Amino acid sequence: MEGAKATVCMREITKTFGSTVANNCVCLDINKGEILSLLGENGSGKTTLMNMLSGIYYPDAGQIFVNGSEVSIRSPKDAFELGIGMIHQHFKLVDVLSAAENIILGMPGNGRLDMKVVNEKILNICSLYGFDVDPKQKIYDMSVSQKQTVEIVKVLYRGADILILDEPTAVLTPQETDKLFAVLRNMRNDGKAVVIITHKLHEVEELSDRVAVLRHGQYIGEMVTKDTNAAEMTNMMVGRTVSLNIARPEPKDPKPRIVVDGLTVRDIDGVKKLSNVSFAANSGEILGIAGISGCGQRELLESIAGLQLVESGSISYIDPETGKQVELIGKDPRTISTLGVALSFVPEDRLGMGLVGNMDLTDNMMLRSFRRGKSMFADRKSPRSLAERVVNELEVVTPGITTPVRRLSGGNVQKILVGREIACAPTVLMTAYAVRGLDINSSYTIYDLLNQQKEKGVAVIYVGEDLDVLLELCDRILILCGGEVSGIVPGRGANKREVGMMMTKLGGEAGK
Amino acid sequence: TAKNPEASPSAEASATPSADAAAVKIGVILVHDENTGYDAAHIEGIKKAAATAGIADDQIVWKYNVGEDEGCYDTATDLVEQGCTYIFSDSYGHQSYMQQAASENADVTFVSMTGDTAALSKLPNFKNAFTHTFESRYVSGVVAGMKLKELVDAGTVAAKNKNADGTIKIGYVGAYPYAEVVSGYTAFYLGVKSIVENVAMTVSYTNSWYDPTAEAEAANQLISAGCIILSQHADSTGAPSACEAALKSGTAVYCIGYNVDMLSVAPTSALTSSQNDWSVYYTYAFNCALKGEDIATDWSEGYATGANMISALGASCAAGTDAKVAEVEAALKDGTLNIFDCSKFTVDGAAVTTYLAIDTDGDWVGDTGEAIANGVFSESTLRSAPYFGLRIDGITELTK
Amino acid sequence: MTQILSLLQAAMVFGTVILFGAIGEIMTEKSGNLNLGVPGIMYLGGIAGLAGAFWYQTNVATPNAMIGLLIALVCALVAAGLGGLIYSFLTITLRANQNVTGLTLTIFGSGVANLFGGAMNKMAGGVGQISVGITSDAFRDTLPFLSNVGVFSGLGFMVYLAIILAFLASYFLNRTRKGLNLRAVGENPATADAAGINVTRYKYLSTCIGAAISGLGGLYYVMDYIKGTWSTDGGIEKLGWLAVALVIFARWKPIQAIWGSYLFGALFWLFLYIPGLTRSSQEIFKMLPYVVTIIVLIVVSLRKNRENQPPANLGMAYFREER
Amino acid sequence: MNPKVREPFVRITKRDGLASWRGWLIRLISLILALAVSAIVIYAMIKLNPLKVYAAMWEGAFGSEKRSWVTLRDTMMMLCIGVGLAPAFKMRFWNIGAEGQILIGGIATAAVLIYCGNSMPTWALLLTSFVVSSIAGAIWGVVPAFFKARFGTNETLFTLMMNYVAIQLTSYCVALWENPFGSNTVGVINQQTRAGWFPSLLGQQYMLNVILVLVLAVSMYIYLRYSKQGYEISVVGESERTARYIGISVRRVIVRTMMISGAICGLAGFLAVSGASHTISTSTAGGRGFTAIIVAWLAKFNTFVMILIAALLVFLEKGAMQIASQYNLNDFASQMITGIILFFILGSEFFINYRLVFRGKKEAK
Ligand SMILES: Nc1ncnc2c1ncn2[C@@H]1O[C@H](COP(=O)(O)OP(=O)(O)OP(=O)(O)O)[C@@H](O)[C@H]1O
Ligand SMILES: Nc1ncnc2c1ncn2[C@@H]1O[C@H](COP(=O)(O)OP(=O)(O)OP(=O)(O)O)[C@@H](O)[C@H]1O
Ligand SMILES: [Mg+2]
Ligand SMILES: [Mg+2]
Repeated sequence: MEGAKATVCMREITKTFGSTVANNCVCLDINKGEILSLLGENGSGKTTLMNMLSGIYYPDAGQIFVNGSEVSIRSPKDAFELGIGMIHQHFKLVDVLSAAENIILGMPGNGRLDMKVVNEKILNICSLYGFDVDPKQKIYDMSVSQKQTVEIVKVLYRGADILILDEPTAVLTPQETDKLFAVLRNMRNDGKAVVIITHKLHEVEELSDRVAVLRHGQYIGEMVTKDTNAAEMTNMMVGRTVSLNIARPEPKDPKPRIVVDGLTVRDIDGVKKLSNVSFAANSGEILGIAGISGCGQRELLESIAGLQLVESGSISYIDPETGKQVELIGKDPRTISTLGVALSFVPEDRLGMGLVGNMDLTDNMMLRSFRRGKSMFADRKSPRSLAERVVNELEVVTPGITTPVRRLSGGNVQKILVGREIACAPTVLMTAYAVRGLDINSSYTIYDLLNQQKEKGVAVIYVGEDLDVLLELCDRILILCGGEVSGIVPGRGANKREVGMMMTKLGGEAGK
Repeated sequence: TAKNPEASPSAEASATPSADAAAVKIGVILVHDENTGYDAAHIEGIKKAAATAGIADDQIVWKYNVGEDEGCYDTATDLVEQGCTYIFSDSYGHQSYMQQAASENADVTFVSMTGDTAALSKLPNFKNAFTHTFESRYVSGVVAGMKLKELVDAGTVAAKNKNADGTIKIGYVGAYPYAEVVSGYTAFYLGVKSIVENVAMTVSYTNSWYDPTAEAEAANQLISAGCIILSQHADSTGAPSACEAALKSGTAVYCIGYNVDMLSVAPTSALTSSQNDWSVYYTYAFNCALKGEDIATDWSEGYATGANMISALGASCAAGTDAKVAEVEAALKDGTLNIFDCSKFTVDGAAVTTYLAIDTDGDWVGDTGEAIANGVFSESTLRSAPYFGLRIDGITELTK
Repeated sequence: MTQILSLLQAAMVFGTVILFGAIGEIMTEKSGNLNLGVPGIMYLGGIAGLAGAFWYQTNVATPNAMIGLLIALVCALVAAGLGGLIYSFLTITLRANQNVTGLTLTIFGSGVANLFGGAMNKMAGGVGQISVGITSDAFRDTLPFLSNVGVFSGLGFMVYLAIILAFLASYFLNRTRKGLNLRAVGENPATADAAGINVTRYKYLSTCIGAAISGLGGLYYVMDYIKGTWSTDGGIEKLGWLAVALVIFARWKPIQAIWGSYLFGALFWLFLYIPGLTRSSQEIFKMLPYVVTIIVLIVVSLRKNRENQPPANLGMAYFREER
Repeated sequence: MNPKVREPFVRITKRDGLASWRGWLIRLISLILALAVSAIVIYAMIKLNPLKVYAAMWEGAFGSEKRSWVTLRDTMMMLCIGVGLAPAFKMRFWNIGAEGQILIGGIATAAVLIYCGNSMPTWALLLTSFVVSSIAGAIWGVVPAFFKARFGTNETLFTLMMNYVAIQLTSYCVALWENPFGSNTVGVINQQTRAGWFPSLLGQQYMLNVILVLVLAVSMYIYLRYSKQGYEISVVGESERTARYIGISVRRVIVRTMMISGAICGLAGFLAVSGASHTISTSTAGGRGFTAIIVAWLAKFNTFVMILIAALLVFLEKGAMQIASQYNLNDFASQMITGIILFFILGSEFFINYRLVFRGKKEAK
């Protein structure tokens, strides 16, 4: 019954978490010498399905065949023994250990550990595949993309015949992504089976041979990649026709709302993170901020929100009604947010900032509003209705508004966060990585929301990783490079290559 | 030695129990249980007395591990509710709560052993009792003195065991600088001194009645300071076992215990222990109860009635100790030996002629009750609890 | 001079009790289990060792010191390990709250130990009559080549055993694969699990072995410190808490715990050697070890350092399908 | 390679939304099992009829009106400390320093009773003690909180050490106030005048204790559940980063919460001295600061559930005294039984949150 090439066959797999049915009678084949893209909206059960292959979850029902014989994968160890390796959606790294220690974690062997040998072997693998990892560096000292690289080296070090990657590129730079894809193609050519989960459809088109689609936990169908296109894939995921154009209405009556002048910021270790940054964010327009990770976007937004200690410079807020200027530096985050400056920041681990994983939807909505009113007691009614509204409007997949947000799938967590921030009716809306890990449909929902805000006259500051989106969505783009302003270009007609250059070199080619 | 004297005078009275003997119900409040030497001695005394007086097991209600706090008051009133007519508590800290219960239950007799406020309280149903522990301490001091003499004669006493003025160092591990302790260590010291004249004693307080490690460390500290004989007024085996260990590793040091026979933990270094036989008092009290007579407000007896004794002599005791002990004990029994004979000690170099023992106004300084008469300080005659609070010459307290 | 030696010895003896407790607890905590049952486990180790030796000595006509010593050691290790097993089953398999389970284990251990200790006192014919002198002497025998060397005279072999264990634990944790895996389990069990490490097995083993080591602290207290007797005064419990404190003081490093424990011991008994204190000022002086600990704690927290932190997942249960 | 076909013999899956009555049923079953196991242990060790032993325990705790009131008073004391610990633990602040905070509150109360006993009417003494003891407890709680908030100093060890500092301070005060000299007991304070003692209310000596603690418990329930500050406490407890992000001053919340926590524990000291023992000693707290941690955690900070647990623990303690008295059974046995019962209750939570799936019984959809 299994196809000749199929190295893994999953048959009628069902998995439930409490009342959530994450996978419902899913059948999936994974073939040798092929890269398979697993597609689906947020919460459609992709991660769950793959976790059952890698031994993290155990299916409630169904069978798994590997190389033709039925297996029972009870733990990640069993999966390793079957040659299955997986890069997880959320980092599986121990912060206080070094890269090398993380890579060799759990490997067989007794007795004394010779780190020298290990380090050499890791460096060999890195140079073979063209990755740059310092084996001795601690994880907590690493940037997101460095961590992701360690994750990749980890599976390469172990070696796997069946490799599963769950949104590996969400935090990688385009160059790193290219390197990874080259490696994956090599592996396919070596006859290994590769499964990749991603929401970036151009990656799917570029890399994979076949796509399989899940929707609401059910298997919908599969297609050969070269016979399909982004629109068709999206329709299959969502179950209806969606348009994939980002609107960009003309800004109406833009007036400076936030004026940053000569901003300089150092981190706790005294390293300069921002140096003499000046710009203005106008009402009724979307200001994009581009830059490679770690170039200071985070510090910039946090300075405006009052979460960052500033060394010098000024940040003034111009009140839309009175036109009066207010200095934001030195004000605490609370005062700043009451002025109408909202920040929704999606950190790498999604939770941990802006949301409380163990609290339910209502209580998370309350985070912004609980102080309202003079009463000693917090109002819980309006957050509840807000939660209901966000769930309905943004199509959040959740058993109910009393579910802890930690239980939701990554994409849905993000919708809650962005939805709440917008609900504050801000005059300045800053979002960072708002669509990180979001499925394409949800991403467009977010873009629409931002455009709505812009049309209401809100000054929107949008930090994003995807240059294509920045170029399509933003009215102006501020490019940061190593903490300095590399340039500010109008969004309409901007050249992707030029902006890309400016991200890596101050002022781009012109700056030479 | 005088362990377990056969008969005590008051025991004879038990021959004629009154008609309502079965109606007597005894409540016992113990601060710990049989796992501490002090309480074990009380338990043993009560059981023995009950057997002697003919009180059945089910006429005694035991309450163990009663704290020195409201728990004592709760327990006392609970015992009243259970129909107890005589209630005994064994720890000093119980006293205030016993007194409180006594003031609220006039038809029940409350006895606070080792307490001191019965007379002052003027409550007819509130009593105190204590033995003459200082007598057995004196006798144990004599045992120690004999040993010391032997050590001196054998040349074991080295330079480090002597003070600059040539006196030989001995040590004492005490609980608190409380009159009961002061009275006890002074008696011990005078006992040693009656054999070897030139001794000086250092007292180290542990600030606890029972703490094996603190007692051991205090003993270690005294040993390292050169003390060659140690005694104790604290309840654990800490000090004797420290002496035994020191003796094993070559430091000559011998010890006198308290309450418990220390030979099992310190077979070579323990000489003897001073002990109380509480059954003497309990027999007296139970007989009063059976006959419906009033118990004495302050009861205090010693060697003469067998309420005090020392435990079996250890193998290390000096030759002739037996005879000497017998002689001293006889003198104590017939009253020819006065332990606190004012001619035998001085305070700040001068003889003591007057001492007010009883405090009536709560400032903790005696203001009535002259204890010295005819050159003798009479301990435990004005009330049952000891009141000898003088710091005599030759004894140094490490802490005030 | 002799006074200083005497203080140092007091410090080392005292320190050794809490050092065992702390090494065991470090092993346990490295697996992410916060076992507040250390005092209870030390109680179990102490009473089992004593009971074993007592049983042996009362049932054999001419007891052999070495056999008594071995029996005591084995009994202590097994009983304390069983205490760890109760804790492990509840917190690892049944995922019960670690704090409450630990505190309960302390109540349970002290109850069991004092119950049997009391019973043994009775069987031996009264307080202070439990005599396991022969065994206890074996525990307190000085090493032959050290018997005359200043502070080392009068220290039993377990003092050195504690030091060796500290070095072994440090080597294991920092230099071996299994140690690395164990640290990963305590830091991030989900990661360790995904890496194919059997989280449950590591947690069980390190908690039970850690408990067994902690139990040696109780054994040392009973056999060496109070010389083969039993008292129901709660002495072990207090030292057990200090052992828990020492773990944090030593920042989860076994070797740091060595000097930490001796320092603690020295500060603890210093008051006996300071002349001229009054009884009440002595009580104030006895605050010293605790106040010094607090000061060290503050100073350490001023120098923020990633390496000085507790295992990141300490105190949390792990369930693979949880997220 | 090594294909494994065998499904695991038993595996654990998470349960969702078990009806609360079934949860309580599971807990009840675990309690019954615990009593059964303890019964076996009792019988194996001392050959006593366990039912009689349990009956004796009941007798000891509730055998008379007086005993019931004493049990109630001690339950309230335990509850008070649990209520004090709840906000701290909810904030994930490991306050194991209740013991010290109680003692400090007790010292403060004793000082008021001793030094002002003759110069103030009882209501003023009570009011002063109330205020002074809560301030003292609050200070004891705030010191570690301040350093935690400011420098991230480890509060577990800090609060533990503060316990010992408080114990030494108590020893010092006892040495200062002892009566008579050297006896190391303060004795009953104001024994004659009863100045500063809790008065009887409605003819009951301990009514005031009960009322005071119940008011505290209800207020704490409302505070944690419904107030803005209570909400801030949960946010700080769950995620400091999020708290900072939404502009909650984490430092202020930590200090404020520990002030409340310490103050209530200080009040427990007031309750112990003014409302029960009328003396002060190093055993005034008597380990209750540690036991109350169990009370607070097992109840998941629900103050009403705390009443049940506090009552259970006090019941076991009172019962133990009775079996010791009646059967001459060393009352450390009760600690063992308490341990066994708590082990079972702790374990039972597992069956409320998880379900076991045995091999071959794949769930029907
Ligand atoms: N461990 C878990 N406990 C409870 N619910 C879970 C768990 N894991 C997944 N779920 C639920 O199962 C559903 C599927 O989640 P899954 O993570 O597989 O989605 P996904 O397709 O990977 O989504 P995304 O693209 O956002 O990563 C979601 O509704 C999620 O809330
Ligand atoms: N030879 C080696 N083999 C394996 N790991 C090593 C080696 N040398 C150092 N390490 C790693 O380096 C890190 C620091 O080791 P180091 O010996 O400095 O420990 P430490 O922090 O000083 O601890 P301790 O105080 O216990 O000695 C450890 O995480 C250890 O795993
Ligand atoms: Mg996913
Ligand atoms: Mg006077």
